[in-house]
Amino acid sequence: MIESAIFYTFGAVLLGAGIGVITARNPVHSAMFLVLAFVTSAFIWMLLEAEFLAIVLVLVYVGAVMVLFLFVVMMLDVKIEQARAGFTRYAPLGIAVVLFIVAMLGIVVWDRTQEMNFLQAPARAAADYSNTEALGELLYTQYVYPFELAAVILLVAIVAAIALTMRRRPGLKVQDVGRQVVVRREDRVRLVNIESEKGE
Amino acid sequence: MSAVNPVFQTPDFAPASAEIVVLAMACVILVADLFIPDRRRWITYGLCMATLALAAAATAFWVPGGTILTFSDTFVSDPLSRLLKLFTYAVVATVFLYSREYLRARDLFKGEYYLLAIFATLGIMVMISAHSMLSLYLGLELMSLSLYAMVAFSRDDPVAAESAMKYFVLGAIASGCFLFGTSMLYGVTGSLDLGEIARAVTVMDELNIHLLFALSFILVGVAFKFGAVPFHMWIPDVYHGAPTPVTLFIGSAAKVASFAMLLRVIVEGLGAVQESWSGMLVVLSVLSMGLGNVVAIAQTNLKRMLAYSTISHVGFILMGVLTGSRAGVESALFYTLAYVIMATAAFGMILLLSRQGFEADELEDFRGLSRRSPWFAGIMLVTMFSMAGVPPFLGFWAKLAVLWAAVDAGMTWLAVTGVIFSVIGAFYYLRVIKLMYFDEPETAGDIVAGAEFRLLLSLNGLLILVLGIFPQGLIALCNQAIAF
Amino acid sequence: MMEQVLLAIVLSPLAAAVIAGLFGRVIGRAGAHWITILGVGASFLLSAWVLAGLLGGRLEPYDGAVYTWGISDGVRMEVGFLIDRLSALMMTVVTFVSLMVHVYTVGYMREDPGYQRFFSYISLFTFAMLMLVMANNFLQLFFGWEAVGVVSYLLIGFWFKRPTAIHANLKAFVVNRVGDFGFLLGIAAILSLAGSLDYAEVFASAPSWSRQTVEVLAGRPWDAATLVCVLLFVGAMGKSAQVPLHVWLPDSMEGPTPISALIHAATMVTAGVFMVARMSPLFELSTTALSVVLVIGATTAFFMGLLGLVQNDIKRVVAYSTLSQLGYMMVALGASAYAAGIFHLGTHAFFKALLFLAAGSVIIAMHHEQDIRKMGGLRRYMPVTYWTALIGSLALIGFPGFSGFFSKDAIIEAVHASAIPGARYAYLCVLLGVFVTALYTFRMFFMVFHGKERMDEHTRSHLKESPWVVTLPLVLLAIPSVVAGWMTEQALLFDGYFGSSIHVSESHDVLSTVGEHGTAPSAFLVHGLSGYPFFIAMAGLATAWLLYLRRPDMLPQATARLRGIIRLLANKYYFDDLNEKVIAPGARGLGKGLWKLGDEILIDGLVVNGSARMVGWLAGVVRQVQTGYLYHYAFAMIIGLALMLGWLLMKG
Amino acid sequence: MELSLLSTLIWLPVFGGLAVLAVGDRRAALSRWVALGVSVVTFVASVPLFAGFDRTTAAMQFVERHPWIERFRIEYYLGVDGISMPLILLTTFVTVLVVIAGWKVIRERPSQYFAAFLVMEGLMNGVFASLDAMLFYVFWEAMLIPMFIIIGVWGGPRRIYATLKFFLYTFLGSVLMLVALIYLYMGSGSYAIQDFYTFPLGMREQVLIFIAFLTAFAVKVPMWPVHTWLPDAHVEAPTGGSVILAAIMLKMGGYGFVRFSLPITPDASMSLDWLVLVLSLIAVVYIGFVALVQSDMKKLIAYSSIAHMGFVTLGFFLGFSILRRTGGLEGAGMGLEGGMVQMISHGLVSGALFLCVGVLYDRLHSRDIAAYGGVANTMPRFAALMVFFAMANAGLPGTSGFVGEFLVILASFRANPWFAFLAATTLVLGAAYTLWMVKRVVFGEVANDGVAGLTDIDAREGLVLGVLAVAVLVLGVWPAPLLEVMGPTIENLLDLMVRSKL
Amino acid sequence: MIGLSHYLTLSGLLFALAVAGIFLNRKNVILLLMCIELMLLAVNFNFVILARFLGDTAGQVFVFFILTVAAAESAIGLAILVVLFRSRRSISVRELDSMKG
Repeated sequence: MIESAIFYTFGAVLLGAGIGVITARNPVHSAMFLVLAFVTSAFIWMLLEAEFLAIVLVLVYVGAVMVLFLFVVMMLDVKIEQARAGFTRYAPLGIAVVLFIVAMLGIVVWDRTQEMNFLQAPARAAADYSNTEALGELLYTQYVYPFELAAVILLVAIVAAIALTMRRRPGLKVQDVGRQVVVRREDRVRLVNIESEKGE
Repeated sequence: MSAVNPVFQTPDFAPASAEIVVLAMACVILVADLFIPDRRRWITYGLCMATLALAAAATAFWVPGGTILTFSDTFVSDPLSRLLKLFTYAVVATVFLYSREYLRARDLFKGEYYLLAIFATLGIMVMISAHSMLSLYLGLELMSLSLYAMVAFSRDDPVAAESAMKYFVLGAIASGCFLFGTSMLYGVTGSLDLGEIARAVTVMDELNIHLLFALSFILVGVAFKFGAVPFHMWIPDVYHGAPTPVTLFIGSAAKVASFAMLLRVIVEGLGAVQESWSGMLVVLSVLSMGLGNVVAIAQTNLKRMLAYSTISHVGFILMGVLTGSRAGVESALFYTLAYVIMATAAFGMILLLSRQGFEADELEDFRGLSRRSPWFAGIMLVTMFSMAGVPPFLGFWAKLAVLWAAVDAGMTWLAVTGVIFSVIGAFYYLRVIKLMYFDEPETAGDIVAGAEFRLLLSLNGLLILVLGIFPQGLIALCNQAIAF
Repeated sequence: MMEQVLLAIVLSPLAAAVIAGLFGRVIGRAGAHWITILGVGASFLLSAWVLAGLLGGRLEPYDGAVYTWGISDGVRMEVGFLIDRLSALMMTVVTFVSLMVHVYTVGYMREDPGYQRFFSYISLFTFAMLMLVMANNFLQLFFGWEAVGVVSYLLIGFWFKRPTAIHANLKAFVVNRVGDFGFLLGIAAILSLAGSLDYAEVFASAPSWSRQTVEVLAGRPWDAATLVCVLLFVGAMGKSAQVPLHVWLPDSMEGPTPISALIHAATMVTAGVFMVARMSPLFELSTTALSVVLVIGATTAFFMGLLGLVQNDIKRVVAYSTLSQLGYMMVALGASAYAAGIFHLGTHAFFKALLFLAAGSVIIAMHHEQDIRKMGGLRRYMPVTYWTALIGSLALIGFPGFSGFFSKDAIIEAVHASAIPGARYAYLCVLLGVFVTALYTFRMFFMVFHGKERMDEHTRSHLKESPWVVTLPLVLLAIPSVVAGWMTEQALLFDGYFGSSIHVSESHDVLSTVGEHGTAPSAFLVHGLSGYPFFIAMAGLATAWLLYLRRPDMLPQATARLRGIIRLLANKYYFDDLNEKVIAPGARGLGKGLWKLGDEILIDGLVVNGSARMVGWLAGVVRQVQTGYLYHYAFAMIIGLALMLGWLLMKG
Repeated sequence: MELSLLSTLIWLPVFGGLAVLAVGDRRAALSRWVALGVSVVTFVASVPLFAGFDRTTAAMQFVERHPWIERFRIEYYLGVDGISMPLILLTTFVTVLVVIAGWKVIRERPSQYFAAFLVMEGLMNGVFASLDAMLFYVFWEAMLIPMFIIIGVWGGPRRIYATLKFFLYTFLGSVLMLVALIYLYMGSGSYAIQDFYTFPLGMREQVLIFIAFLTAFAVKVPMWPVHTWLPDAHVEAPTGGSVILAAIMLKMGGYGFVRFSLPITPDASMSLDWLVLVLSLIAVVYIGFVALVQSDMKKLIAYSSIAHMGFVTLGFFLGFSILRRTGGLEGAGMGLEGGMVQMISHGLVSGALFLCVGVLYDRLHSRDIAAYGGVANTMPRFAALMVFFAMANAGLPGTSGFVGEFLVILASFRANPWFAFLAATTLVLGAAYTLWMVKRVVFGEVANDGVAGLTDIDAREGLVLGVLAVAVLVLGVWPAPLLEVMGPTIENLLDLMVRSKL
Repeated sequence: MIGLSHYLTLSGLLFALAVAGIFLNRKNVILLLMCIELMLLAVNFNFVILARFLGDTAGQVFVFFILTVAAAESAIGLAILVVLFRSRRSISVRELDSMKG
């Protein structure tokens, strides 16, 4: 019962937050709705015995990624007043397609609920079960290769983000210590031969 | 939850030695590049080339033969992967060589570019060797993320940024769909391992709704990477907007990855439900051939035209794959390799003609090329005819192989559709030749390019011709690579 | 021996033609005429020798191949000779007339810059005509048939700067081609029926297939023999200028006069007659075909003669008379009096060549003035021409004793005796033709040689008899024009001269009927003097004398009465108008229509460029989908996904 | 591996062409001589093909067979029979003349010009010599490339439209054939053409394959209504291009019919022969009328080519009607032989006529009939040759133009008198359009100053035209050797044609 | 009892919402990135659900990696966004149409 209550409550909030994300006028609001969605998801994930992931979701997503988003939103100073300008014009078509997809989902859900429930959840894990430990064990044994790859991906993200965004403003005068150190005499001093004036 | 405590066993690293080499070298480059002044950037370039050479050596000599699974079955090394990897190294090396002067002229000759390219190459290698949905996905993202960044690499170019954005957003959607499908697949098969998935689907009902659901979402992801209609929309804009060397990379090396992805997931993983996906692929194939060939006619920008031509070629590759037969897959592989060789040459020509402050990517820029440089006009001629599928060039055999597979699978009508679209397609390739040979040059600008660039591009063009006359070697390679 | 002689006969004019044509500049004018005259002369002598040999029994008729042209599908196609009395006679006539014309040309063309070319052409013509005559198979017959047509084309257009000449030669060739069209079909029919192109084999097998039917139109079976013969006759109609394919012959007078004499009077135009005679074993198998020949011939004989009455160009008068005489020959063939036809062919060759050459002589004297209204009284200036022309004219109108008399009388009698359908009409035509012939012949004769001198002073002051190279052939031709009939009539018509080379079936054998009142020339003469034709001819002559010499004032009155008919005649029954205003523009119009509408608008415009435009248009439209907007791109992907899902769910 | 005769004939000109290309435009004179040398050597090398040909057998001769692409079982398989051998000779012969004809005329990029022709010669020889269907197809398509370049680079003002139309038209035609060939391979397990002959096929398959072949070959021949590329291509092509196009390339369509359509799909050919026959007859009559009204000399000759090629296809497909009508095959061989001879002859005659137009064009730069008149006055030698070729074009006995038409008409009468009737209209129409053109161009008074200033053909032009004239004459007077060479092959073909595959 | 279908429906709806957000949004590229995040969330949801129902931790491992990748993706996406904004002074989706056709 309690499970149902949690599921429906948080499920509703989740969907509401999702709708909020795509309809909010202000990107900051959207971001906040997204945060909400993540957090509610984390709750439901708890219900699904994915404690570690639930926490990671909050920590990584809400804590890092969404902050990044907000940071960029602020930095770019997007004009929010026009944010929804073209929405209505294409809305009917968009909604139609969404409805189509939802309808199909619906067919599957209603017509084939039995089929949908092709899996029965096993019994809940014992109290001493550590989701984190289980994940960790897998991660460092069976999934060591993907794990390394994930690291590379993060490296790529770092390299890419730096390569794309770090730049020297053309007019900015920066002190280059390295060059100062290796400077040679010839770079700085120019010996000029000035011809002496030759009488009148 | 998991009753068994997985015991960590040191995996067999030998099959993955090439990946390890590349990764290690990437780190070396990453660090070394910091200490290399801009004047000496060729060192980075050289290191990258060395990386590729080492990787090639690793793949050729250190990787044991046969089919080997390692890293808890997330990695596979088989003849196909070795062929594709070696091919990838060659292509990437060519890309590096072609793009060097272009980058230098535009102040893009930076370590980051090469680093990203090497990472992308690594991603491609991972995809080629993927034996799990997870490693496949990670490889895909490794490659894609690098490519997104590379497209935007020319930072002051608004067009490049725009195309990067489009590429990124659409790519993310495609990844999302792919993942969604993967999750469904995981649900129905209970595994991420491609081998187990393959085993699981064999015993499954052909019309298992969840499987089909999963299948269509996965197909979206694959079709997007490949650029099949209607998931092709990014291709023209990205090809057009990206710096030409990046376009070259996307158009060549990344195609190998797309093909590997298609092969690993659809053919190897879901081969048992071929009847379910071949129908979808037929639609994609016909749409791609049709739209690609038709819309290319209306293009004035060569990169854009080549983008549409890519779409049409993808249609042909899909035609081979969708038969599900060994011959079909083999022909698709052959077609992919052939296409990559041709695309490399075509984009190489654009790079050849581009100079400081001048992009030779408009069709008009090729006007009268046969006067300015008969030799390279000849190379371009060979490339264009090859792409159009005219013998005795490589492209013809690729088409032949695919058509053969289609006819073999009883889909003669599809073959007929394909050849008719290829006739329409011939028109725009001919237009390039027309510009080069039948029109007078407007600019008399000389071609500035280094000797090794000229040499390699010539070899590339000649390869199209030589492989056109003696394709048996490449065909035999493809035949050996597809072993199922 | 025989083969070498025959080869020499055909090849010597050919060699001469090649040498004169290709090396004309090297050998010069004299060289050209000497070599061709020698070539044709040799040919004539050998032909005469062959003829004499055949007559004397020294030589057997010859039928043999020279070489195999090709073997296709088991059908052997050869070049070979069939020499019997018929071909030997033709060879002799052809080479003789040709020789005369060669000699005559030396004088006639003296001033012309294309001298060597001309000799080359006429020598080539002789070769072609000999090939035609000597053929032993249809292939070679057709070769000769076309080759003479080509040389005639070249010769009519000899003066290629003249617009009229090149118009005439094109017309001649194309009209002839219409005939050849039928002829070739006839040959094709023969091959398909007989399986061979060899005369001997075809004739031998003819009775076996002639009763087969060929379904030309659905449900309308044709007798095989009739089909073959009618098709072959179409060829003869073209070459021998029978109505309605006669239109080219008058125009062909644009060529130099020797050509008119040689080709358009004596030899080529009689090829049709010769061919029908040669094909007698076939024609005898089909009464229908004979009727066609008869009726067409008779129509030509009379109606073309009428046209001669209103012509004022001296050569055209002779040309129409030629048409008319060709009609007579055809009538003879149609009546199965092949011998009479060939006989008339022979006599006609002499006197018509004579008349043409005489006309040429007059033309030379008149400084290339050809209008008889501007002549008159030439008798005084040109005695040789006058007398020879008189002989020719008398022969033409069939004055008793002259060569034309015997042949023409035999034809008229034969038609009279014939019983095949159309014979009655033919008889009427040929009788009326006699009158007409006499009238126009002597109209011309009187207007040229008698009466007032209507030429201008300058011309009159230069009038003189032509040189000997011109008059000699006249004289040489005049002799046979007088005596040929006497000498050969009995042999040719009644004594079975032709032997097996002409085949007449029992029921058609009209000549034996003709011969009932005597076969000797004298008997013929006696009979002729008492028959209608003689009186009719005399009436014509008298009318001419009356209208053009005695009472020229009556002429306007007469013409006024007959205004309608004269206009019809002056317009040549509107045949030329039909050709020039309906058929030719019609063909061009059809061509233009097919080209513009079919090729350019329908095929190229609609289908070819249309589909190209269609693709281009489609490209333009489809590329609009590529809006550049990210959300549209995403939308496309979603639609793709939705469709895939939908499709799968349908399946699932 | 010893390089045998057929390989030599293919690769010698190809590499010769590359050599000419290497010599380059800067050394134009040298490149000309090299080109001439290569073409002459190739021609000389092709003579043993005729001399050493066994005239008693229908089997392939001078056979070479090596595996090429094992995966697809494609072989490098060459050989000639009585059908292909004369066509190879024609190719090597005409190429020499084309090289000579372009000697002085081509100032623009001469080495590329000659190279293109030499390469094309090799490829054309390859088409005729291939016994492997895919090898055939490779040569068949590859040939389009040099031709595309030739028309596009050295062509007239509308060359781009013309050359694109030419390429796409023919490309469209042939890709369907490609599918058909693959299909056949699926069944027979080999690309050897002769294996296709014996491979049984159902009626529906045959019909589809037949239609695919028909599209390919009909475009190439070209047959009505897919002929419209030809006038454009001819008009815009440089003289040499027109000559090769008319003399050789059109022949490939005809060759395809006898090599592929008839023996591979005999039953479909039998049931669809009416289609080919009707189209052929339309070509003869319809195109005859269209040719009549052309004001451009090249266009006129191009249209006349279409009409003449109508005889080829007519002759090839007569056999079935004959069989139906008479119950036997007598006469069918004549139709086939007639078609073959017509191809050879048309190669010589139309080639010569295009050269004639080229001679005029080089002088006055116009192909318009109205721009000429009275050429005979200033160019008597040329006029004589042109009239001769015109006569040959009109099918005058004694010239090669006659032989084919004659045989085809003879054969067609057996099939149906009306076929013969329609076919024979060419006698009138052919004469009318050809001679009308001659009349307006060659005869008459000197029409204008341009014509007045014409100089007669020089020794080079005289040589080319003279050699052709001799060839036309020899073939017309004595076609027996040619017929003899074809005989056994044609008989064999007939046998294949009537052997049902169902 | 909450069955598999309930969970999957929830994640499916979330996915659909994300998709709808992508093509309904005309204005702001950042929003696109957020929708992508939402989409990945739906995917993760699926994996978590299925991992639970399969009793297999591999699904959760996958989620772990997706989260990692998503973070990297966001970083790169935002970097591109910054580049775009710098060169165009706008991040409006509507104005991203310099290439079309």
